[in-house]
Amino acid sequence: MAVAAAHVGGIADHIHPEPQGFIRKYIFSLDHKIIGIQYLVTGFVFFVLAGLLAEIIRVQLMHANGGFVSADTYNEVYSIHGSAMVWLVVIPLLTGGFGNLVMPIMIGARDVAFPWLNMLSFWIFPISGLMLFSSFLMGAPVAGWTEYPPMSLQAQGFGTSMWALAIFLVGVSSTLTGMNFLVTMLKMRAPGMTFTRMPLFVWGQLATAPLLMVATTALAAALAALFMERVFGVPFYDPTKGGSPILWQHMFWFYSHPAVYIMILPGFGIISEVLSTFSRKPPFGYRMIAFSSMAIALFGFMVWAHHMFVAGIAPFLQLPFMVLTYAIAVPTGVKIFSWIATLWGGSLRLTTAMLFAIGFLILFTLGGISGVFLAAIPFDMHTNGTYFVVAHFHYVLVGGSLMSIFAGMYYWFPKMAGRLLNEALGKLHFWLFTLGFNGTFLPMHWLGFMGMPRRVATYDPQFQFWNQFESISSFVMTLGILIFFANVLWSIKYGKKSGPNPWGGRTLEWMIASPPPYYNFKHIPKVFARPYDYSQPLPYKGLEEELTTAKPEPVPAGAH
Amino acid sequence: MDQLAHIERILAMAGGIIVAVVSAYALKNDWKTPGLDNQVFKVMLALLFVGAVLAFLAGYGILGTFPKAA
Amino acid sequence: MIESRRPDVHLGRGFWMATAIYAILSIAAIAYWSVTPLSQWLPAASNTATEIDRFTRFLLAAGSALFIFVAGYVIYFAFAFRRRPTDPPDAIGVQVHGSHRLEFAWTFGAAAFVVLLSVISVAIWYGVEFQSTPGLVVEAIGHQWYYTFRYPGINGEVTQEMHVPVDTPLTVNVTSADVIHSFWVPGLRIKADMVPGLINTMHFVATRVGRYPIICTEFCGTLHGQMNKQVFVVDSKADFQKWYRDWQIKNAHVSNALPAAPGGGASGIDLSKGVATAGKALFAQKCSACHAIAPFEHRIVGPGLLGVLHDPKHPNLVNGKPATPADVAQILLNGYDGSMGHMPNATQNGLSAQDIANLVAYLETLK
Amino acid sequence: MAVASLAQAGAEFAPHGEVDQLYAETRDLRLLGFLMFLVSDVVLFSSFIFAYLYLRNSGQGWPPPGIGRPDVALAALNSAVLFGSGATMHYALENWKHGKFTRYAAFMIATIILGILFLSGQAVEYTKLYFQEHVSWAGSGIFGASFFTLTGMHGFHVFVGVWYLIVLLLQSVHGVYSKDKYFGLTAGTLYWHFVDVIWVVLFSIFYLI
Repeated sequence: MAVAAAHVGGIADHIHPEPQGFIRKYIFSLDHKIIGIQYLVTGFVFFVLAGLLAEIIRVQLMHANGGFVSADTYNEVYSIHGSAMVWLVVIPLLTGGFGNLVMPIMIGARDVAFPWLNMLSFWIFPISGLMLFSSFLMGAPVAGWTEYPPMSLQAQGFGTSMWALAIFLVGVSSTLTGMNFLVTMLKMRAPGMTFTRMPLFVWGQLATAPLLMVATTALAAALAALFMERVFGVPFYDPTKGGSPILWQHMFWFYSHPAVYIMILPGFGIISEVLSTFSRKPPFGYRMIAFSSMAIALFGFMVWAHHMFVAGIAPFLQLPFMVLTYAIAVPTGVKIFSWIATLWGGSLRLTTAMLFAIGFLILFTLGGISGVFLAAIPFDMHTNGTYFVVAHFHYVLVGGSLMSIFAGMYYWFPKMAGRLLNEALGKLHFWLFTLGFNGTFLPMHWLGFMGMPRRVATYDPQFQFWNQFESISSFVMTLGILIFFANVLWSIKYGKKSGPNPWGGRTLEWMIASPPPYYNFKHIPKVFARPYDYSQPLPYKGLEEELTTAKPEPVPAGAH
Repeated sequence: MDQLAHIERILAMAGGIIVAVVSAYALKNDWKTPGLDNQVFKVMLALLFVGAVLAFLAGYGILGTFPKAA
Repeated sequence: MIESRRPDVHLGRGFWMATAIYAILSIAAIAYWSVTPLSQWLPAASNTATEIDRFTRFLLAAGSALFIFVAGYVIYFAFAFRRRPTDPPDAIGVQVHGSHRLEFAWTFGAAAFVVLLSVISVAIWYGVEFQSTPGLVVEAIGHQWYYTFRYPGINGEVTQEMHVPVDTPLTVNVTSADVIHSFWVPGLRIKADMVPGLINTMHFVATRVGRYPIICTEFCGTLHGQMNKQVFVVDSKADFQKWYRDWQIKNAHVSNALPAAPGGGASGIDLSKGVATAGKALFAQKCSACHAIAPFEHRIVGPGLLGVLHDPKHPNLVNGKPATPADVAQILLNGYDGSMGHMPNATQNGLSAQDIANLVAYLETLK
Repeated sequence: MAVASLAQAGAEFAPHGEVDQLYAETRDLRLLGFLMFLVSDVVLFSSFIFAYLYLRNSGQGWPPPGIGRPDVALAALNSAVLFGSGATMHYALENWKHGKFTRYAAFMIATIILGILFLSGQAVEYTKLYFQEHVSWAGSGIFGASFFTLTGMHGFHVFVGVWYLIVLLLQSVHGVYSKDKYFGLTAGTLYWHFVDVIWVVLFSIFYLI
């Protein structure tokens, strides 16, 4: 109890001595900024691994009858690629990574509500990641990241069970993060930081946290059942024992559809921040942007069965799912329009972060449109399970989430390293990545429409030309990403010193030194307006001493 | 076996009544208490009451079907 | 106080020019999609296909128009409002926080479009989903990694190609013998997942004679990628009759091997091997709890089974199928659920393929 | 001795100052956090309940052939026991709030005993099912799967809860909590009520419908 009390200093404005020693400072740290960096580093390590798997896939598809790896290996490769990218890269980077790094500072808190829990949920994450990749050693899962039974029951070896364990664990980690963030954002905002004064990135996290908490737990149940069935033979999904394969699809998608919003809502937040900062304009229609995030999060729970239109659910059950899915296009469209209007009349600094944000607007719109296509049952009847679907979700996840992750990296790197990422390399990264990405995934739209199914190690020779085109483009994309990593590694040491506020941002994280001190704030600031009005002075009080050498307040008596 | 089932059912009914009364009484006492935790407690007590009633009805034999023996 | 750019909120000439250009481009795109048949890239050989193509072209038209405007404005704004080197270093944008009129307009516009889209897609969906007349009923069964087909009046299973007559209402029931497969004929825009223990149904009319590959789109194991070799052949009515007769002759002596039970519990039942005496014993032990050896009307749980295969008053079984040994075996295998109640399937009753054959043989002796 | 320990716990508590402002804020956070934990636990149960209902309605009839209905008499009694423990738990906390330590301890112990009774009742039911009706977790189709998984999960929660309450009792005896600082007890009560309420649902869906 005393421990917990000691570490929720955020609202009870008091300070503890900074931990000394490498281990306590950087390994088992309780500091949300360090934990955020830990998430980012780990996430990008897994990103490299999963990216290599992606390149194996593309090399295999250079030729219509494959030949680079065996069909079984290929199935393992894309299954782990999908699982890792979703659960070990995008979700941790956007929530655990950027959420931890800046969200508490943005609401004027000294840390998240439960730092110990935060540390725990981080340390679960790399362990589950290692478990997932270790499944290669024991016959990795082959049925894709969705692992539909009976296929996943048929799979030999312990690999699939290990997959279930790993995803279960990473789910626990997300759930804990979700609770932690939700409590933090509800209870630990600085005085005057009302909900409608919160930065839009915080709104993104606020919409995401409940999804992390609720949806992920539902997935945990499905995974537990799969594990029990595989290991103890308890029948849930096996039709020969009275189970139902469709049951898994319901339980899985009840999580995994909200999961796609977990993977994009924080990204929306990043884009809102970046666009506003670099066009020196308030986000157009702050309220609409904020509330549409909540609307999307809410609708996200009511549309899962649109993944199952051809799986055999009753026709009149399909209708509401189709219409509700269309309905999600409204808040999403509102966001896009608001962002475009934010650009209008701005004074745009076309930095790398801004380029990624602008690229996001275009690519994510394309992904959104193809999403509406797939939501339409008649169109889905034809393209379900084809490369059209692959194209769609890569436009949303790479063109959407990953673009926003890169934007966030270029934008907030000063808050990690105190230095800027190199802009020239950054622009090169942007152009190579964007060109390569479109070359890789645009042709998949018509490939899918013309009859190329997904998850195939060999395919009809008539599609070979476009597949080779895609593979070569994917190498360009990879080159861009390698340049990004080179840029990061170089800039950590030799990058230009950023100073506290290199971009002229107005949210709280830019008001303190970069990298921020252990306590974020010497005094918790008072907030009396939204941060975004660039023609007005900053709406904060009590930050005068932040960039001076003044010592923070002592620990009040009896805090321990 | 049959005897045992009867005893069980009688005890269930008794317990059901007691718990129902007690939880209703507790709910009445706490009705005005403020605070998040107390609000939750009230909901829980209400559900507890429902559960007790169910237990009683089940014991009485109105709800639930018994093996043919009983 | 930061020096602010003069907030000129009126839209400049450049904006209207850009808008005009995008409008023209969108109209061009819409025009293009409304006159371009998708069948030039992928044959449209069924009534479903023409419907879905019409819908797809609508989606493509609307989608391209929307995309042209979004991408166009993004690029135009990014170019037009970039900070010029001549601007002061702390130049800021026009400080507009929003416009209720505009926000309402596009929210409402988006909502209106969604309503329109819903109406259109429901209409198309209804036409595709509910094509009433059953017509020719064919059954397709997915296996790792091939398809087999069952036709009324052809013993056993048809392998290799699936033939159907042109311009004839078709009902295709699909299921699976092992894992989830999918039955996709791109040329006809028809698809249904083949789920073990579940039967999915497609209604359509094939409209163009030709050969169209059948492709599996649900991952089903090692050779999933190879599960695109079999062909869906649309024949002229005459050719179909010929093909049909050939198979009838070819399979005349094939015992009516049944589709596997859900998950392949008991497949390949050979009714010719049934032993009536063994069936009698088995009946007393497994069936007599629910079925009497008495006329149909004498029910315990299920109907009485005296003369189940020779009862002129009841030519059909409880599942509506004609009372043939094969269909009785079918019920024994897959169980029954319906107006007459519930009968567990062979797996739940612990009936082997041979048991079923024996029981059928016994039931045939009841006159 | 117990009373003395409470008195000394009360003595530790100073009416005003940093600590208590800090405690109040801390308590808010932890209360909210604990409720979030319960919420996600509810979701976990609901997902399995959804699975059970889905399988139950997948058209094989219920209970599946060869399996009799579970014994409602014993279950009803068992439920009455568990709900009773909920009531006693409630009064345990009430008495603590009013500083009546001895009554608090009595109700606590009653709760723990009732919890153990419930567990033994469930053990009896399991053995009956297994040895008399030959219903097992993996061997009896979807009935065994859903029944034993859900009731087992709940039983596990009760088991944990019993230990949780024992720890809380010992803590309170050693004066960890004072008349005004007893969040641990609040959390324990919340958890225990949660276990009861889940059982209300499980009881109705397994035995009554």
